[in-house]
This record gives sequence, C-alpha cells and structure tokens, in this order.
Amino acid sequence: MTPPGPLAPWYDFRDLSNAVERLLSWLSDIGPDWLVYVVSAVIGGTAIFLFVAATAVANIWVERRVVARIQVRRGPNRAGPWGLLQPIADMTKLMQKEALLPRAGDPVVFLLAPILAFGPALLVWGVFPFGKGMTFVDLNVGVLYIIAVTSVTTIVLFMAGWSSNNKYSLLGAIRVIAMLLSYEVPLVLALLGVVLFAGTMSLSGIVAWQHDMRIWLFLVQPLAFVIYFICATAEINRTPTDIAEAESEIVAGYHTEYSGIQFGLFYAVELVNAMALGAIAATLFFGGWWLFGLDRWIPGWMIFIGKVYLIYFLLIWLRGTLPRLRIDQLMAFAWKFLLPLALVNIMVGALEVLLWVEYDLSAGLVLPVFSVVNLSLAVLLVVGWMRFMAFPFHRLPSRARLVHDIPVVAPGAPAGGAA
Amino acid sequence: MDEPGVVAAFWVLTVTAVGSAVMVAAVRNLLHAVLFLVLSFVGVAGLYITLSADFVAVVQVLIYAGAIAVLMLFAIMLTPRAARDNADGIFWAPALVLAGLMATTIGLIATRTEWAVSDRGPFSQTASAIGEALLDPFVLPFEVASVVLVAAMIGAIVIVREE
Amino acid sequence: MTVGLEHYLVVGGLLFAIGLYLALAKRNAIGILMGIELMLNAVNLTLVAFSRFIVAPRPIDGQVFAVFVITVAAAEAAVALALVVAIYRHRQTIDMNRINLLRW
Amino acid sequence: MPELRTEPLVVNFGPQHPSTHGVFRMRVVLDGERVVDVEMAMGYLHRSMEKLAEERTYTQNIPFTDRMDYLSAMTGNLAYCLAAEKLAGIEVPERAQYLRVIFAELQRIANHGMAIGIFLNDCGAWQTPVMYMLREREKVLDLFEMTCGARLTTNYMRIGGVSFDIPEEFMPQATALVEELPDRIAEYEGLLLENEILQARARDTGILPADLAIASSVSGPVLRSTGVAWDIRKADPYCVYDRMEFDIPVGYQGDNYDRLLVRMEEMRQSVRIIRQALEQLPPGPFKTDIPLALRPPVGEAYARIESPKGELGFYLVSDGSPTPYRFHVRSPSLLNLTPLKEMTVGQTVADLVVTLGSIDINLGEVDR
Repeated sequence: MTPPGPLAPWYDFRDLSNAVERLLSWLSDIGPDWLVYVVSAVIGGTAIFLFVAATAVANIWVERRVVARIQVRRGPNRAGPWGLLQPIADMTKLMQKEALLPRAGDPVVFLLAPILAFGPALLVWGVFPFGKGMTFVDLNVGVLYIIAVTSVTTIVLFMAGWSSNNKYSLLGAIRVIAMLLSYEVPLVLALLGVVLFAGTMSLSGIVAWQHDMRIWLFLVQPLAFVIYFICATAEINRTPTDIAEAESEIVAGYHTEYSGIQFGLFYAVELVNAMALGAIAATLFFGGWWLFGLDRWIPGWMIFIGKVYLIYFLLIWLRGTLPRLRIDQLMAFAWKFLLPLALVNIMVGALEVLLWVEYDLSAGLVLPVFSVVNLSLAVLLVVGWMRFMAFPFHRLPSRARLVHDIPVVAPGAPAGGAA
Repeated sequence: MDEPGVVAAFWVLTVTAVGSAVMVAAVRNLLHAVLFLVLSFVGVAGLYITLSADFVAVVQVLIYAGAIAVLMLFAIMLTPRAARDNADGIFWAPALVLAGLMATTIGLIATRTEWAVSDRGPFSQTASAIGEALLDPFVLPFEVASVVLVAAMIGAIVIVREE
Repeated sequence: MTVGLEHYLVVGGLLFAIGLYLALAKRNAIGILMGIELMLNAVNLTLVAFSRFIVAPRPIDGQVFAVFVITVAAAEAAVALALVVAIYRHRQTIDMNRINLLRW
Repeated sequence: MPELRTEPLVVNFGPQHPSTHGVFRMRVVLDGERVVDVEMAMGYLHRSMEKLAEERTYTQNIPFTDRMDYLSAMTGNLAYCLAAEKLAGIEVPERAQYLRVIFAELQRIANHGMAIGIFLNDCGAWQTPVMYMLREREKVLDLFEMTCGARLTTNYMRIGGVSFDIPEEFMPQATALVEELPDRIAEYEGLLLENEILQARARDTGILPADLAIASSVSGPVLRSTGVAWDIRKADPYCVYDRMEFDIPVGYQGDNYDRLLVRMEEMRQSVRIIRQALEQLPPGPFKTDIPLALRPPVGEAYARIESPKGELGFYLVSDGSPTPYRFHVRSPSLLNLTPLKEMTVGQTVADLVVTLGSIDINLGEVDR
C-alpha cells in the first residue's frame, strides 16, 4: 500500500484512496493488526460489489438507450426522466416472474449455474487499480489471474446449458466451450505482449509503467489491443461473435430455459463482463487512471471509469452494427487470423524489448520509435493477412445483373394453366 | 503460518478440496463428478495461495479448471448417455483398502519425519523467480515440456481424427 | 493454532489416496482419468508445500516442478481423452472392464 | 473438415422459435452443427380461407386476401380482383390501373424492406437493419393510410377498380418518397451488401440450382436469384406494366446473397416504376360500378401477378351464383419453401436459419 500523500487530507475526494488510507492508518494505531485487514477487506469488497451491481443496473439503461440511438429509435423513455427508472422496472418484472425448473433437467446444477456465473464476473474486479493506490488486491500475477478467473466461466456456462436438458441449450453449451477454448489462445498471447513490455503482471505495475514512461501501451502494442479486443468480445458473447446465445439460431443458447431472476442474473453477468472487458482494456492498454497528467485535477477513478465506458460504448456500437459470424468461420478466424498475428506480435515485441535492454537505450527515445514501428506493422499485418487469407469478396459481383427484355407469353393466355 | 486468517483459510480449503474429492468418488453422475473435481482443483489452488505460490495457484485454475475439466466435459459429451455413470467396478473393496493404506503410510511418513523446516517466510515474487528458474537451470526440461505438449497435441488430433 | 508442512503433506496424502481409489475402482475411463488428475494434484500440493517450508538452496524449484507437472498433466489429459473418444468409437463403450483387447 | 461421429441430434425447430417467421415448424436432424435432414411441418396457421371464401360474395372475399400475406396486402387484393374481373369480364378504368400499379410497387418496396431487414436479423445483426428498413416502410404505410385509412390490411382494391381515389396530399409525399428512396437504397447497398461478415455468411450458402428452382415451381426473387430471368410483369403483363420501363434484376447462382441482391435491386426498379406511373397518372374515374352481388357467368379464370414474394395466382370457378364455387390460391411462399431441404442439407444450423430467412416466406400465405 502506498503511504498517504503529503498534500492529501482525508477529505480530498479527488482521490478516494486518501480517505481509506487515513482510516486504515488510524485503525492500525488504535486496533490490533488483523482489524486493518478485516476493515480494508470489508470496505474494498463492499465497494467493488456495489460498483459492479450499480454498473450492471445502470448499463441496462445505457445499453438500451445507446442501441436505440444506433437504431434510429428512442429507447426506453417512459419510466422516470429519460427512462432512467427502466432498469428498476426491468428488475422488478424479472423478480416477479416465476423461476421455472425444467422437469427432466438437473435441478441442483441448474439453480447453481446463474449464481456461480456471477462469481468470476465479480472476482475479476478485485485486481483493477481504480486509482492510484485504489486496488483491492494488488496481485503479482494480475494478468494471469484475470485470464484464469474468466476461463472458469466456461464451465459455469456449460453447467447451465447441460442441466437445462434442452437441445438448444446443449448446442449453446457446446458452442461456448468450443469458442472460449479457441479464443483463449490468441487472447493470452496478446496479453503476453503487454506483459513483455511492462515487465510485470501486476495490473497496478502495468499502469505505473505507462505512467512512468508517459505512453499508453496501446500505442506500443496496437496489434495486441486489436487481438485482445476481438478475443474478449468473443469470450463474453457479444454480437459479432454471440453464437453461443445466437437468438435467431438456437433461441438463447445456454440460458434458453432460464426465466425470472435467474435469467436476470445471466443478463447482469453479460453486462458486468462487458464492463470488465472495458476495465481490462483500459488498464492494460489505455493507462488505467492515468491520463497524461490530467489525473492531477480529475480523480483517477473517474478517468478509469470514463475509459471503461468509452470501451463499453465501442462494444455497444459493434453490437448494433455487425451481423453474426458462423461458428466454423469464427473458429477459422481465431486459428488462422488472430493466432498468427498474435505470434508475430510476440516475436516483434520480444525483439524490441531485447534491443531496448541489450543496448540500454533511453525509454523516451525508444518507445515512440517502437510505437510508430508497431503501429505501421499492425496496419500492414492486418491488411496484408486479411488480403491473403480472406476470401476475395471484392472480386465477386455485389450488384444484381439487370435484364431488360424477356420473352412475352401470349397476353391474357394462362401460360401455366390453372394451378 | 499462525495468522488466524491463514489457518482458517487452510481448514476451509482443505475441507473443500478433500470433501469434493470424496464426492468425486461418491456421486453417481459422471458430470457431477467432474464438477466436484473442478471444485477440488479450486480448493487446491486456494491452498497454493496460502503457501504464497500465487503463480502456481493461478496456473492451476487456468489449466485444471479452465482446460482439463473442460476437456473432460467434452469427452463426456462425445460419449453416449449410457456411459455417463460413475459406478464402481468389481475391485472397489481392494482399491479402498489400498487407498486407505496409502493414506496411512503417507500420513505416518509426513508426521513422523523430522523435516528440515526453514523459517524464511513466504515468497514475495514467485512469477519472476519461476521464470528465471525455467530459463536458467531448467531450460532443458522447459524445452522438452514444449516438445511434449506439441507431441500430445498432434497425437490427440491424430487419434481422434477419422480417416 | 498453526499450520505447518505436515498439514499440507497430510492433505496431499488424502487427495492422493482418493485419486488412487478413483483410478483403481472406477469402471468409467473418464473416472479413472479423474483419479489420475487428482493424484497429480496431490503431488503438486506436496511439491509446493515443500518449496515453501523446506530448507533448500533454491526453494522455488518445488514450484517449478509443479508447473512442469501441470504441463504434463495437460498433455496427458488431452491424449487420454482423445483415446477415450477413439475407444468409444471403435468399441462403443468406455467401460474399462469391457475393454479387454489385450487379455489373452 | 473431418468431424467426430456423434449421435444425431433431433431438434424441433419451431413452431415457437425466434426465426421461423411465425409458426413454421421444422424437424431438423443435426450431426453436431451440420444439418442432416429437414422435415417441414406446415399448417399451424391454417385458417381454411379457401373454404370460407366459397361462402362469401366476390367482394366480401377481398379482406381474406389482405390476411394471406399480411405484409403485402395490396398485391393480394390486386391478384384476386384481377381474377374476379377476368371471370366476370369487367373493364377497369385506366386511372385505377395506374393506381393499382403504384400501390403494388409501393407494397413491393415495403415488403422487400422487411424481407431484407428480417434476413439480416436472422444473420444476427441485432435489429439495426430491420429498424432502418422499418423507417422506409413507415413512409410507404403512411401513403397507404392517407389513401385508404389502413396500413397493413388495406382492403384497397375493388373488383372493377380501387376503393378510394388518392387524396391531394398524396402526390407531393409520394414524389418526395420517390426522390428520397434511391439514395437510401444506395446507402443500404453500401452498408449491407459490402459487409464482409454478411458476405461470409450469405455467399455460397443455401444454394438453389436453377433447374431445381424451375422443377419445384419456385418464383419471384428466389427464382430470379438463380439466374432465371422471369417476371410476370414482363412475361404476362397485367394492369399497365407493359407501358412501364424497368429492368429485371437477376442473380448469379441462387445463394442467399443473390436473393439479397435481387431484392435490393428490385426496390430500386419499383421506385422507377412508381415514378413513371406517377407522371403518367391520367385523370378519370377510379372504378367502374359493379352490382353488389356480382354474379359472374359460369366458367373459370386464373389470374396471376408478380407479388413481392413471387407468382401469386388466384383460380376462381363460378357456377353463376354470387359466391365462388372454388377459390384457390397459388401462393408463392408455399411453393418457394418446398426446396428448403435441398437448399440446406449439408450446411450448418446457422445457414438453415439464414436460408429460411432469405426465402422470405409469410406464414399467413403458406398456410392460408
């Protein structure tokens, strides 16, 4: 834990960590050792839980309004001013509904799945640095922790799909497993590029690195961000890759049989996961709470949440824009497109770090050069590999042929006869 | 290791890991057995954290719970419903005796031996230490492990592939 | 109350014994595989416990070994499950009592 | 792609399913994700219209035709009225003929907009294209409303003409729409047809060979997408289509993407027809008077039009009484649906849904 800053009285709400630090140092003065741990755990846990719950509730409204704007309509605008009470109405409705239990299903697993699904979604939030010194648990292996915790989701979703004893759910569960396993690989490789440069897997360490180097890792590792963003979108089942709950194909995938608040939990998990994606991207690639010195005037946690929402907006935008890929196309995309690019990215990144360390170059000189090199490389690779791997759609006609004259059958004569 | 938090965590995690391992043997449904196995893996990962081995703990969750258990689920899905029970075979009684003997032996050895326990305390940085160990003294096993993984991957594909 | 090396070793022994029972007693090939994974887990637990407690020139080695064991376990699981699927395809069963091709 | 041999999975697709466009049901046999067999079950929306129509007078039957293809009521009206006029030998005034063309083509734009939007919904585009298409359709429906008071079940055509003349505010709004639509269509073409994901999804899936299409008497955009240039508006002109200048869009190989292309281009051609019809619209009466209880001479008649979904034909038999002796519908949705199995077997579930969407069926018309 960082010591409380010299010019930060506890009531300086620009940075909430001051108040907490003050409280904890006061506690350690008066109470036994373990009291500090207990109190900080309770404060941090409650704060994170409340934050996650609040965003899940707020995002119902945010997502519906933003998608509505994209779809030339207004969205919920009846409950409360600008429809702000819509999430509450939604939740009330969901809670009142009967929670159905499929008769031939596996009741214990069926009931456990939505609750367990919330676990990983919540646990991920423990390691994010919301501001300077505002980390609940500053794990040394933060990046790996995030990957590990999110990978548990696979099993939970499989439990949901399997225990429903519904064929659509089963198809959804199988799709979830196939897709999550495939996209895990490029995702981990993409994050490896970040760890390579930052030299630490601790999330606050990565933010501190970006702070010290005065550069966003997004600029140094643009390709890693693109790969991470695509993979994470697939992992949380958002639209271009939402085959696991593809509405038009398998009704709702693994949560077809869920109703009432159990469905609500899955829905909330989806929203929280989308936010978690934004938080990971903001921390690893966009400097977390740091914004080129602006964090001196604006509280770090506000900057962080703002960045998270910007990335979340990107997700909503994608959802409102793109159709869905087919499962074999998605698999091919992961293995044939993302994986090679991720490997190349790692190779180039390792070379650059080696150069940097070996010749003891100054960071201020090297990092801009690297970012220019990597950015151009990313554009080159993505465009080139796309040209090389993708089917050449642009050579195929994308407009219909026009025929003006066709043979006219005798006017008035019933050519086909009575049907 | 006598902080009350660590002691409490140890007992809770032990009960989780061992209890769900027992349930793996006891439940009739193979899918439930796999889910209990995952719980047991997570419990063991928690024990790793009490041992200040955070890297191994995270890797445990990532590989066992995230990959191996999922592979097992997949294997169960690919075999028919008839093969989804977790029944004991005819040798369950001798197996039980043997397992009991094994547990007793290990327990006796563990408690009777005078271990050269050091008091260096918990590790502070395991990930970087493991990384250095992997690439310096253990570089050959590390390379061999990668070859093993590739061989296993190709082997699995060849075995499952239909001609 | 304190928790020491012996506690972890006993937990490891229990997990190992349960894994052994599973591997010996279960009829289902996947059940046997689960037993093997559990045994590997138990070994890992003891390795990590030793690396934490025992006097050693380089205590991290225990964890490195655990990482290797996890690697091998992953490879083993992949191959074993591929075998299970292949056996099922040829013999229509994964009951180990009925897979007796090699029995005289 | 080598696949694991797994147990076939029999899935009951519908009648309650988000993308069966109503209450259509398929019994699909899947091998993993791959479709092995499709068995169609129709009749969940059967309302016995053909039999009911035998109990009602010729004019009373017009509302039934609204409710067959409820997304294109105008063309349903038109086809039935043409058949009845043919049976009774009634001449239709020229202005009514032009109005019929205008409304039929407006209906085609509305229908194709919905078809494209819903097709993209089936592809997984989360409602956005359908919302944009609804925006254009709304303007068309406004024109319907100001003319006949109804938006969906218009009941507008009459035997011997149309029920109302257009109001005076119709012309400026229709002209504005005709000016606006080509830009919109070009925009949608740029956004949709060149989308990589959509092309990956729709190209080379659900291929319908031309000979199979002809053999199963498929018609309309589905037939044209296979490369067969066939359009009743040109081959057997009715109303005043022989005075209009327009092209027939034709696809290449009959896959889902071609059907999308054809529909997109047909909207543009419809705009062209409407523009010409609005310019040429002559003054005069908009309907001829016919007796309330029309008693056509004994005989039979079959009239067909190019409805948005294909060849919509009505076969009427008269025994000289005020009610038809036989009232038969040749509905394009039903016949376009018949080659579904051949189009989808061997592809994935996702392709099955997309293919079903691209045929553009309307269950009201399939089951009647």
